[in-house]
Amino acid sequence: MAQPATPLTIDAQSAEDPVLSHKPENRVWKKFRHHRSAMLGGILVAFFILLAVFAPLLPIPDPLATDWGAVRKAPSMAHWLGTDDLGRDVLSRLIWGAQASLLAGVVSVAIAVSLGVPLGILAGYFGGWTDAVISRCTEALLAAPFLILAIALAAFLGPSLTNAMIAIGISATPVFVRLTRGQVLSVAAEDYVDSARAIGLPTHRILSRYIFPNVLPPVLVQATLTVATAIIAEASLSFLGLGQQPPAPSWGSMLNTAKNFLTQAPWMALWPGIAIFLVVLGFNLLGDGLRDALDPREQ
Amino acid sequence: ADLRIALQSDADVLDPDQSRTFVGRIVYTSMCDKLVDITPDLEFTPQLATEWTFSEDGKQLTLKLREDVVFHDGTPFDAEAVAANIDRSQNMEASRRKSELSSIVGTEVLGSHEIRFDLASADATLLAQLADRAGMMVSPTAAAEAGADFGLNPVCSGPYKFKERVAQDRIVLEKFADYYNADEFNFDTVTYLPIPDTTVRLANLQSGDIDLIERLAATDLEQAESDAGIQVESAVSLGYQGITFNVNNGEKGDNPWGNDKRLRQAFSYALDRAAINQVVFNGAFAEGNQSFPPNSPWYSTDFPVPARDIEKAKALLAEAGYPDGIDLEVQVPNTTVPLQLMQVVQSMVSEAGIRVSLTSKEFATLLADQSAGDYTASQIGWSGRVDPDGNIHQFMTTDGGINDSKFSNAEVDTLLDRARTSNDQAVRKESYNAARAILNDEQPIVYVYHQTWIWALDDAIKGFTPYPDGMIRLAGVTKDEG
Amino acid sequence: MQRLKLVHSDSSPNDVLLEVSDFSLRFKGAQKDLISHVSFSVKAGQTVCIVGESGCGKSVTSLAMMGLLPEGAAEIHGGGITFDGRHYDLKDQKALREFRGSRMTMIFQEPMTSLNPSFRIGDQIAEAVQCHGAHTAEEARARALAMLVRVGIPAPEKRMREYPHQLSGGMRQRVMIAMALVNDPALLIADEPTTALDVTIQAQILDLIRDLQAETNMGTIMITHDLGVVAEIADTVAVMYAGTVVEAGPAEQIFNDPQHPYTIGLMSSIPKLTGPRGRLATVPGMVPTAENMPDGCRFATRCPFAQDICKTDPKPQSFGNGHVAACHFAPLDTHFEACA
Amino acid sequence: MLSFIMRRLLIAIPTIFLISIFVFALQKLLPGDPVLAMAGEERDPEVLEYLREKYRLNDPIPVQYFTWVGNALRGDLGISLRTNQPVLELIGQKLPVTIQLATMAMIFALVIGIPAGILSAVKKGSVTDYVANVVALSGLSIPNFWLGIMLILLVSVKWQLLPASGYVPLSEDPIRSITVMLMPAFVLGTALAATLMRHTRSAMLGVLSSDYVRTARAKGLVERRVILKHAFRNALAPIVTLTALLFGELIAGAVLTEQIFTIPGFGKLVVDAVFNRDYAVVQGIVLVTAVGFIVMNLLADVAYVLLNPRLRKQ
Amino acid sequence: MTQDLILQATALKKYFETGSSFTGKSSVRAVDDVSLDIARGETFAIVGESGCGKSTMARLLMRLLSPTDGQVTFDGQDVSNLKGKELKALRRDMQFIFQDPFSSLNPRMAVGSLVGEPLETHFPEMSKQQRRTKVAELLGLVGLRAEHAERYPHEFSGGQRQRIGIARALASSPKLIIGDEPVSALDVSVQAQVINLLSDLRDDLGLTLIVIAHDLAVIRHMSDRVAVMYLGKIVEQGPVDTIFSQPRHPYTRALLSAIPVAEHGRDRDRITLDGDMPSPANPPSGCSFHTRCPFAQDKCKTDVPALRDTATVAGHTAACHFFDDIAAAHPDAVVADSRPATEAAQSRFDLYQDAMRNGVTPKVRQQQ
Ligand SMILES: Nc1ncnc2c1ncn2[C@@H]1O[C@H](COP(=O)(O)OP(=O)(O)OP(=O)(O)O)[C@@H](O)[C@H]1O
Ligand SMILES: Nc1ncnc2c1ncn2[C@@H]1O[C@H](COP(=O)(O)OP(=O)(O)OP(=O)(O)O)[C@@H](O)[C@H]1O
Ligand SMILES: [Mg+2]
Ligand SMILES: [Mg+2]
Ligand code: NI
Repeated sequence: MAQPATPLTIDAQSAEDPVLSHKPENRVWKKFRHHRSAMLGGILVAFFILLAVFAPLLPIPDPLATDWGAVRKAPSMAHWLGTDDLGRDVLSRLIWGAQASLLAGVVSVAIAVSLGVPLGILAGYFGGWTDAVISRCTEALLAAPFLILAIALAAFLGPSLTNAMIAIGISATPVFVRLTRGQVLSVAAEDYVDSARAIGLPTHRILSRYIFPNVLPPVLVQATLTVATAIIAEASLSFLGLGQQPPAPSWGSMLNTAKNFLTQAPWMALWPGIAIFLVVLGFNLLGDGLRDALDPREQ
Repeated sequence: ADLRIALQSDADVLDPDQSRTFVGRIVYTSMCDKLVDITPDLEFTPQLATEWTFSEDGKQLTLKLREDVVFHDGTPFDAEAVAANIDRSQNMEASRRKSELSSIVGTEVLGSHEIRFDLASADATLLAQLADRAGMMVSPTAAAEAGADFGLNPVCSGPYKFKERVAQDRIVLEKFADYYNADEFNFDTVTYLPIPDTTVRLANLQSGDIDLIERLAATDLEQAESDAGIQVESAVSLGYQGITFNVNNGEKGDNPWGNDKRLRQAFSYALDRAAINQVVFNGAFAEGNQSFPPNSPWYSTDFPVPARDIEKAKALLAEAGYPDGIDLEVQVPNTTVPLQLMQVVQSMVSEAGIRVSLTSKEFATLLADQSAGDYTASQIGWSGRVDPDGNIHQFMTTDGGINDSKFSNAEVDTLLDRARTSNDQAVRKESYNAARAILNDEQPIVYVYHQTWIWALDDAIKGFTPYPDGMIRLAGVTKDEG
Repeated sequence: MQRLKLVHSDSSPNDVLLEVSDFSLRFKGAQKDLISHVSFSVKAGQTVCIVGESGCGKSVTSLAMMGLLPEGAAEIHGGGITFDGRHYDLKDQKALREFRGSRMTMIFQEPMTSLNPSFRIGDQIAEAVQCHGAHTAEEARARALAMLVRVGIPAPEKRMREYPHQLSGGMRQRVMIAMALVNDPALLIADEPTTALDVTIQAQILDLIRDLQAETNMGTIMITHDLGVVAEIADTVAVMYAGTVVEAGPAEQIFNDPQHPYTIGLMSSIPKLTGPRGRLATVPGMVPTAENMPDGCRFATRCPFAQDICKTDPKPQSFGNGHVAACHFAPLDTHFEACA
Repeated sequence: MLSFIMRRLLIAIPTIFLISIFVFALQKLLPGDPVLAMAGEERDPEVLEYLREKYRLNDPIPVQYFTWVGNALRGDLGISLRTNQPVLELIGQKLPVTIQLATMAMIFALVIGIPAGILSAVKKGSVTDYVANVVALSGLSIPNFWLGIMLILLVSVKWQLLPASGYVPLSEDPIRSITVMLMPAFVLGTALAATLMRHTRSAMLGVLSSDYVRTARAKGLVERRVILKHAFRNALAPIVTLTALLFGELIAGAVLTEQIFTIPGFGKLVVDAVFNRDYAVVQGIVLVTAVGFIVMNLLADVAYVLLNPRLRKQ
Repeated sequence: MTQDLILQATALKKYFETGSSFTGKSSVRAVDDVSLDIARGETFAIVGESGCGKSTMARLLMRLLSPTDGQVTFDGQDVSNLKGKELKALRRDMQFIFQDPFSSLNPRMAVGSLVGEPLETHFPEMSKQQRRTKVAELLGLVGLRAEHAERYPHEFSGGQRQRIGIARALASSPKLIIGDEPVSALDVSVQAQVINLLSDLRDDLGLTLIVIAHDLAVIRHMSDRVAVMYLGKIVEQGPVDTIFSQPRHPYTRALLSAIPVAEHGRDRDRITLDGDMPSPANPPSGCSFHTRCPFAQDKCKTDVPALRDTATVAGHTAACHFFDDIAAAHPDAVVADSRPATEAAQSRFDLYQDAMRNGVTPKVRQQQ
């Protein structure tokens, strides 16, 4: 049994097929590119990313410049989207706030996914003690109030946007663990997982190539949804001293401030709300596109 | 009929000796009578005590008490009860009133309704304390029975008695039929509901779910005034808001801002207090630069609210060695108004070259950091006391309990102590003015504004009187039905 | 193009149960038709067997008859079906639903994935009964049970309460069969219904189908690779290759007088039960994919007899009794001779 | 199955311990002095010391913890530092409110989210699908406070249809109790509905192309039954997971919504408790929410097994 | 046996727990005390009634299921506690073709990766390009095209999927392949191609095969020895020709008699089995076949027959109390001889073979 196996060599009718010489085009990518809503989502997300990146180059007023004479002014030619409670230009703050908000949204989701999905897979696939430990820890994390977690993190990691993202990421992790675990349970019972074992795939390959792709759809959905929650959560963290500190803008904190002026200055809530909606829409469309592209059955 | 009052937050424990929140005092106003009360002009007026006299040396205070008063549990109110209450406030372990009554060294029941307090030294603040929680009389029988749990079912002698409480939901009082002045009170029950969000508070008033709200946001004034169904009342508060600098509190006190008063002066000059008031409070609040609001008799007219002077601020900075400006980190409570305020301040002082960075903290952290001296500057205020001493002594004297900047100046200590122990208004006033001269130079606290209490009421409510202490007194208040 | 039509000469149009005419289909994105101009018909009480190369489109065709191809995956052009004397457009799901499951039922090729993993098999069968009305839940279960007995599932009452994953491959297949037969359909499409069954049960199932044909005059389309089964039950046989019917006719003639080279190749590959066990004959080469499908005769790329003319569509030639073959050279022996 | 549940309930005990240690430690790590927060503006040093003694804050942290555990085991969860009310009583007051709100919100979420998700999966790519998605995502992006205040302004202030606030216990006046909760439940429900809708859609898309759905169609089932029974049932796993988690989260409290509609639920309580460093209250609530999450997760796990017979052998 | 054994199973048992906690537990005896000895290089076939435990048996041998009792040794090693490297080596040397081709293929992987995967795992030194070539070659071996590598399992027909499974099993150059109905969904020509391929591999590389199949003609063509299973047990085992010509167990006889023959209009003497098929959850006492056996006697109801040697050839065993009596009473062959094809058919078969070998000779000039 120790002797090395030699690959089987039997000449077949078709080894010289032209198909072999050209590199197979990546079907997923191709499908993705041709996916209508994915492209729309991509454009939306790209638009906001560009805004965030090029904010300093755009001919817009200083987002921090206050104007005592133009406090809470409705949209006008001078201020397209109006001004806020301190007379700052809302459009400019929206654009400058894109960076913090997108980062908060994307990075914290990335943290949650990269923690939650592997843990969920381990728990679901191995069961037993692994599952018990991971699941109980998840429950502990779930039960601990977000606020306490956030304040503690703020105190120990110090106030920064990165730490806010970590806090949001950690608190969003349990959902991914649970979601993944639940999905793994049913996927692991499939025949094709047995077939992978029969082939002798090492466990990590089974996890990464058989289990992971098949648990991905709900994870994708949850991830794209969590972007919204994370953007909004960033604001509550900045209030706790984590995250973007005033006066630097972020959409969440713009919304938070707007809360007090809903009746007098509705636009203050409207624009950041729309921005968050569009970004979330963009990510969700992208997610749908990815989901469809990854599902070979989808036309 | 039921009167529904929306408060900004939920009260804490309902025991006058243990409680500490502002909203708690609002509830007590209808539930627990005090020995003395105040008028809207801050004059003392009889409540449970009909008369009071200080001895010549100010070391004895004799009170004559009402004779027609019973507590909600039927216990009669008399001099013994007062003595028991003073004892409770001073000696119950959980009491938060100890320092307020620390000048009383003994009580002497002179008759069934007459009592004398013996003081260690003259105490000008005592009457003011008796006009607040320290002067609230609780039923001695109930208090003895309940001990520290008294707050779960408080028994006082006010016009309304405690009915029920659901934490964070409501506190219900019902009319106390045996109240000596029961006719003046026109509601069967009074319900206090905590509604933290100002917009929602107003909306509840507009929808008719609530009859009266306290602390309407200044920015909502216009809207409330334009609503025909709503009336607005206001009174400038006794408190102040400002920025406390760490002058000498621990290691962090050793910083340019703590060491060089010129920087703090520059900071003050860089502020446009009127603009702040306009931007953040729609002009509804009062600008300020002292521990008392400008309309207070204790306000020192020698130092009027300064106009903004950027040049002077810059000059001071340059003089202090910072011609290119200087950084300053300010901690701010994480609520809307302070954040708004500080962003305006930040923007204003930046024109003078002061680069402020803000750190918002939730209040408990902020407080802990502040008292531990772990800060450079902190945006914080004081809710105010009837007696001027309450607004200044504990902050500015070397051993002051709340002196978080650890400002220490022997002369100020002497002046403020003198003001505290004199019953002569003129002496007191003079002392405060003299202290102000020093403090205005030192600026350990840069005062910015004085809040205005704004109440919004349903049009049907009649007879409401605004008080500078922010309390809601229900005597004579009625509601038109229909 | 070739239009092979498979109808018995003696058939009167009245008892034709299903008629497929000129059915073509291509998958989205493909350049060429996968199924090209397929026509055939089934009479009541008759069994039509479809045999052919694996991957030639048998399952796709039968799924299309039922309107069960994944939506949007394939586009159907031409043709339509006439079933029960009524014409149906295969794109009209609503119309197809009229007979699906009651008058026309299907046994799917993949018994594992075709059973709902989360329902007990008894419920799955009973549901098929109940959804066509007329039966109470009780009756439906009784019928389901009776059907499970007929397909030879041991301990059927117990099995009714089991889930698909608890059954062996053959049992699942029998559950599928039971589900398809439980409503006494007028037409049964059976896609390799007995592949997972051992020969004794296979025989039992074939008997069952025959019985039902006798009882209810059911027509049957049977797709199978087992030419033994074909020999046993087929009335007519259609041989498919690469999406076309290359030869069709009465079973006897197909077995005893095969005409199309593909049919001949197929028959010579059958392993024998007796006699010497040499190397098996095969049809060498591979079916072209839909993209590289040659013009003309689709078998030409693998046909040892192919000539230039095969690049044109062969005209179907008739050999009596409805036996037709689409080959330019049929019958072969008149065009070619063996080497000396 | 019963033994599985029993086993899980047994594990719940150490889990709750773990959680209580975790939260306790976390609280102790928080900056801010509870006593300072409680002493009031005056911060009388004598009072501070008294409070420290009384709440044993001078003890070493493990001692504090075990004191708490000891009392908790005897059914005494301590008293609120802020209001002196026993924590158990506080929980008793809030729990029914929270559960009522959570249940109503969940009903809204399920009733809106799941059908919408199914519909948009079935009609994938159609206008219905797009509209459903846009509505769902706006439901998710609209902050609760905005929706809440707008609803109050419209429904209560302008149209005077529903009361803006004023919680009434279910036992006191069921109709009014439900009426008052309608708006907050709706506000909470919309965001959850969006989540459920998106997950339902995705799961349904995965299932709709499966062979057994084809079989169901082949049986002649009406499309509705194919989708609702055969497809939906197999798409339920992620929906169940989420419903359980979301319900748990609802029990842990929905601060903003509770605040806007002045509903005395856990959310407000826990936030105030955290801000005031009211340890006993936080611990008590965490205990309850932990039990909530454990039970919900257990239910979800049971549901997996019920939904997927292949998991039953374990 | 003194042969070089590659795989050995001793007293294998597998009982499945069924039923919920509400209805009470019961167990299905899917495999009940089965022992097998497989010699290197031989082809061993397992036939038997559907549901008799063949797939379970195969999964046990593959260690995809763990046995309730008994053990499996591969190349002298007990497979049940192999781990890590050794397990991987076992997985390389022993491959499985699943009965259900579709559910055993990961729907999210293209066929190229599915087939390339064993290569990647077991021959990590292969370059990507080599692997692609190899995959194309493997696909070609089973009659699929190289361009199929980019497609996904759902885009294939049943037979094509089955061939993907075969290609996949061949990829790691195993020493032993267990095929659970590996050719059941293939048309006869492709089936012939695969059978030829497997026999080439056996001849060239010494591949050992265990096949489970229902098509007895296929079994006869492929295998050296056959085991007949009934209700979780082996009831007869022996060289393939002997089993076909001299079946001893009544079940084997019934099985052979039921084979459909691809000849039109042929009648068969099918031995029909009456009686309810017993359930493995509740197997009958004594000989488990007695409920349906046309020759059953009282003894069969009580005594469990053991596998014992028959008088035919060495290695032919059967588990029946009375097989000698039965054989004596029914001496005629169960499997009928094939009839010769009709003249027309036969001439065309010959012509076809000839054309394949030598090319064609048109008789007449082609007309346009
Ligand atoms: N979704 C799809 N997309 C593209 N091609 C497909 C799809 N489904 C099937 N095909 C192709 O259609 C052809 C016909 O498939 P079908 O399943 O009808 O074959 P079949 O005749 O039933 O074969 P078998 O006997 O192997 O089951 C096959 O070549 C297959 O590759
Ligand atoms: N997971 C399981 N749980 C319960 N019973 C099972 C399970 N798997 C198989 N069985 C039972 O074990 C017995 C043997 O099944 P197995 O799949 O081995 O049969 P088989 O011989 O392969 O049949 P077929 O030829 O039909 O595929 C059957 O009665 C089946 O119902
Ligand atoms: Mg097929
Ligand atoms: Mg099997
Ligand atoms: Ni054509």
